[in-house]
Amino acid sequence: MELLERLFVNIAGLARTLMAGWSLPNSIIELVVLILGIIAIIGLIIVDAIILVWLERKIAGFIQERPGPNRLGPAGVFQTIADTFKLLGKEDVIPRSADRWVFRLAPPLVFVPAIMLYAVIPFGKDMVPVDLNVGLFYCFSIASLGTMSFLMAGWGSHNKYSLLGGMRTVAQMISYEIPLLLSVLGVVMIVGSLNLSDIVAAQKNVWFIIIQPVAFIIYLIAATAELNRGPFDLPEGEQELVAGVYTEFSGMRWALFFLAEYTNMVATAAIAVTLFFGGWHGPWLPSWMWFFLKVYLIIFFFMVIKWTYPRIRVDHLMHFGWKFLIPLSLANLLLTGVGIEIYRFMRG
Amino acid sequence: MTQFAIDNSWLIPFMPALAFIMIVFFLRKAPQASALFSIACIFTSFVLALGVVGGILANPTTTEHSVTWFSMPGVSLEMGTLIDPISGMMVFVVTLIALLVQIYSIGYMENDPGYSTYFAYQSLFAMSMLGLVVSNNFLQMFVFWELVGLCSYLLIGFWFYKHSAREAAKKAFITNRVGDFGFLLGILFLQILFGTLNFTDLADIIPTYTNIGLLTVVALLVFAGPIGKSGQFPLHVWLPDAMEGPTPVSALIHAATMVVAGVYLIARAFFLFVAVPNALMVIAYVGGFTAFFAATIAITQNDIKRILAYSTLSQLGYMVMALGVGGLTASMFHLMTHAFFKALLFLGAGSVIHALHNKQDIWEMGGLAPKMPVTTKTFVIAALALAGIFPLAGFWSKDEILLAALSNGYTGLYLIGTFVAFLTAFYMFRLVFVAFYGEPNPENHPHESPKVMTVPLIVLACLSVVGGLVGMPWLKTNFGSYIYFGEAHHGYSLSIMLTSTLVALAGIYLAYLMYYKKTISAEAIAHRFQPIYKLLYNKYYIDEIYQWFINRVVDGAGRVAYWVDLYVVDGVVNGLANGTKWGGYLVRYLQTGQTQHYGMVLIAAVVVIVILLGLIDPSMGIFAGGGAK
Amino acid sequence: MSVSTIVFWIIAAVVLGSAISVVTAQNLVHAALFMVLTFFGVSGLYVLLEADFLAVVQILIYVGAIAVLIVFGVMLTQRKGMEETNVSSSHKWVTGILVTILMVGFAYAVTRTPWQVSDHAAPESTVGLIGELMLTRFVIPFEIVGILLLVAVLGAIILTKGARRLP
Amino acid sequence: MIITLNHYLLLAAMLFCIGLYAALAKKNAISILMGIELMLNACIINLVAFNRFMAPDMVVGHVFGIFVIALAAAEVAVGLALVLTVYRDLLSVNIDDFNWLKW
Repeated sequence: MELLERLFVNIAGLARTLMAGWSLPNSIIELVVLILGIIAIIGLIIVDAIILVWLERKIAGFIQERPGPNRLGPAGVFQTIADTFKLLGKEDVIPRSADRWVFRLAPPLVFVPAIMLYAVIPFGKDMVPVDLNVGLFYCFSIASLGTMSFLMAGWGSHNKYSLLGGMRTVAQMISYEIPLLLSVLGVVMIVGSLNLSDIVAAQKNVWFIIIQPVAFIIYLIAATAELNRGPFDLPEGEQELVAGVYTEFSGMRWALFFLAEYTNMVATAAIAVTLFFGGWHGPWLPSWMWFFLKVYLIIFFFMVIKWTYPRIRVDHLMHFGWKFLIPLSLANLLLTGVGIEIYRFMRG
Repeated sequence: MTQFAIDNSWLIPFMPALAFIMIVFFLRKAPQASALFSIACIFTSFVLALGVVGGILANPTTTEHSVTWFSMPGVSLEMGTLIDPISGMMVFVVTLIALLVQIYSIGYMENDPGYSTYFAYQSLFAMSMLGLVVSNNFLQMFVFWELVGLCSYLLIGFWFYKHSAREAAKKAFITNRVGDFGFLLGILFLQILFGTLNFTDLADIIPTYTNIGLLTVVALLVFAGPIGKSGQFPLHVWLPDAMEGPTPVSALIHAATMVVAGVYLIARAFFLFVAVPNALMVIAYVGGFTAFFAATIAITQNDIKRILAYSTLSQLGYMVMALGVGGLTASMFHLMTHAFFKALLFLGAGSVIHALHNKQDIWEMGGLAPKMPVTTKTFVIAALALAGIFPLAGFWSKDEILLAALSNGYTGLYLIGTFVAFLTAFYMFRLVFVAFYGEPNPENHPHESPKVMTVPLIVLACLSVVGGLVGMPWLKTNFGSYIYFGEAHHGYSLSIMLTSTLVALAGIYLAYLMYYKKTISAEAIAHRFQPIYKLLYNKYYIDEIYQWFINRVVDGAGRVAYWVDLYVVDGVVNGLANGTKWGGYLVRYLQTGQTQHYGMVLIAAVVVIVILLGLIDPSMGIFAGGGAK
Repeated sequence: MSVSTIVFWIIAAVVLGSAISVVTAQNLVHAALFMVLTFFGVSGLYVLLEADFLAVVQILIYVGAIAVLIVFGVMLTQRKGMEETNVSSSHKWVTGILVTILMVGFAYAVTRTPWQVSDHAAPESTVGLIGELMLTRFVIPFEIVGILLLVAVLGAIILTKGARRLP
Repeated sequence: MIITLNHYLLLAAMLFCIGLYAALAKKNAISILMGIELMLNACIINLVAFNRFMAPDMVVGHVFGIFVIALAAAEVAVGLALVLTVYRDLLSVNIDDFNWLKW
């Protein structure tokens, strides 16, 4: 058990000692370890995405009372891999009137911030790639970068559906970023730190979902909207906009968008776990296992929501965000402040 | 209690101020409540005033409290209260009369649409008058002086829907401006010459001041205030017209209190006038002339309130004359007694007018005595008091004035005063006989006024009877032991008393013969002295002279100024404007409307300035400042 | 040549290059995107200056909000093609000369001034310090900035939506 | 070679001048707004650089940087709203057409 617990930490330590044996300078050792970590994370993301796509299709099938993918491998587990190869082999089409550079840059620029999110998440005990003291804030600022990329994708395609989809994405993401941030502030107020490791450490005894249930619900709704998923997937609403920003993208470029969505979903779930579910805290199992267990639970929840709820209308979406979620999160913030004061007063 | 009242004398004006604020902001919609609140407040002030009087009688000293209002280098102004026997007496008189008049007003102003407003004004007036009385310096006094002027304006024009009321209010205000302007100039002179406006300080400084010529000018400028406010010749014209206001207002403001503010001011600043004998002489003669002048007009008037108004002018002339001849005690004493019986006369007149539904011509009255017994009795008492019949209030105070005039060597003024006493008795009893005992007018259905109006009359009648006794020269500590300038004196002269009583009785008898017995025909006398009668009846044509002056001289000057303004001033202004316009035509080509051009000019200017600054001190330039720690 | 020095030069090149591209790019959308790159570079400068919080704020607000707003504005105000949408005025040469002179002046001023440089180390974490300063010493400016933002947002809404006339 | 305060200041000055050029010489109103943003960024660089090199213990420069960022946000919101409003009337964002102030 101890071995499992320290598995990744020990691997990193091993790499360090190995390189120290080659008498490399310290900064380069750290750089190499960081690069190794990044590679590990990207690998993790890709594997994750493959599993998640399969899972999503299975869940969708289950909810719609059909088997879902079931031909390749047991219960269709290899279906996604086959799909990946199909996408890699497809022709790369760029529309003639598209703004070439913007069109080409958009998919990677959606994907890169999604990966960057993982840099500060504590996956397990002593398993945080970069222990940034403004970690939480960093997460949200990186997440907000996605807006720009979607706008670029919508604009670069030179297609009215794409542009409309892009604009909707941006409007939705900017609107829901505010309740997202405000809901998280309650936790920050209690912990008194923006460092994600500190936040996890503060939940050693009690998870913040118990102290901040309203904040968690707001976070979940706003995060779903940020991901353009579930009932909030208007930007790509097929019935209205063909496929929104994704209309003109094909092959690997489209796959990157897809990958980014799943990467973002995992990251969002990971932050939710870190903030509200005690991060990697848990008995018996190794910490990173607990972490992934919780993350998958939340992802499962996201998927169930997506396939059970109908799409919301665009004006309702905006009204809900501005007129309900923001006031609610502000009220939550106020209550949290009052609660903290009362707690301090009681403790003297 | 007494000590509390003296130490907190600011409360006395504060209570009516509170009433004013409460009525204006909260009680406008509740007429009865505003009346009651106003009366309650003035009653509180009255109680405090009683406390003050009690304290003064026990220990006649001066109590002064002041705070700094604001101070600048060179000028320091203060606000404060000054309680001494004079102001104590005034506070008592003002609160008493105001209280009675307000009670009376409940009946008199009944059903008037401006009931609340009326009581608000009454409270404002009481506040201003009391503030004036307790002031300890000229500036504060001037502020309240102007405030009472404002209240007078508001109350004269209370029935502003009447054209004559509006005109009268304007006339009062404008006429007072003339006097107040002089007063303000006098105050400024005092501040410049002595650096303080405090009465006590000035009383110490002024006797040592040697430039008598300048001081005379100052004293006469200050005297301009009383000329306007106390209706002395030639600024008396507003007071008879002020009778357009409600009668209780006439009683309170234009007979008993506000108009004596001028007399009070002279008394307050008596140290100033005593220092310059010439000014004192001017005051004496102005007062004496006014007394005579107004009394002669009063003989011929037909409007009940106008007769009383001219009588007021005449009595004010008496008071001013008394001051002028150096009789501060006499003047203050007459002020007090006059307040009682003149307020009573006006309230009685108001009762009559109320009963006759706003009829004011005495010839249309007649035969009121049996119908209105209380009003008639109190009115006759007041008339006797005014005429100076022993032992009523007016007798004592008038005798004291005459004594002061004679003993200080003003024989001429003494003779005038005695003659005026005769005229006073005559016109008062002309009024009494015509209005109360004349032929009843069949149009009238007079009835006695309600209790709320008659009770104040009775109270004032009692005061008119006994009010003079406090000044009996035989008393060991009489009025003069408290209020005096220099030292108290207890002189009296039986011959003067007898003369004045006989003269008054003669006046009454003449009126009796002319208007009751009709053995002497008034018409015949009027016909025989036609020019004099017309002159008197038209008030010496003073109003017409003023009108001519304004029409011809002021308007003519105005026309000249208008021409200058039109062609010279406007020419210069238009020329400048045209020049600017043509300049603008040229310069507007610089204004392209392009913000960027403006921005460029801005940046270019910055660049030039930076380069210039660098050139001025090229060794280090402006760039050395960056190293600040 | 330490790592941070190299990083500084790279970032400086990125910032200046993209800033110049903002001015020279013919397509307004490209200009706006270059501006985003500039903002990124500036954020990198903040990291170098050990102002991590400010760097994150820079990205969150400038890239996440201001740049998006500007791109939105571009997209809402362009009807035809995007070529030649970012042209300079006729007075660009005058402006160029003026700006060059100003730059020379700045350079002169900066190099001539003897700065009193302190050798203290920057604090480990700035967030707490910033928060404390904002709510103590600079609480009034903080409130005023809040009011200003509110007013600006209201003003922007009223300007674009149009104020409803009172009956 | 050590990076000193002067490097940052000169970099900021250059950025400022580029922004100033954009603000003064561009025809498109939105370009002008972008130029202003560049200038504001240059200012913040200055603030932070001064803070880092001259008084690193206090974070006053950071605080003011945040204030400037907030100001920039307000400025862009109002500025864009103005541009859009004008655009609705004129169907143009060319600053040369904005000459209502002209006589």
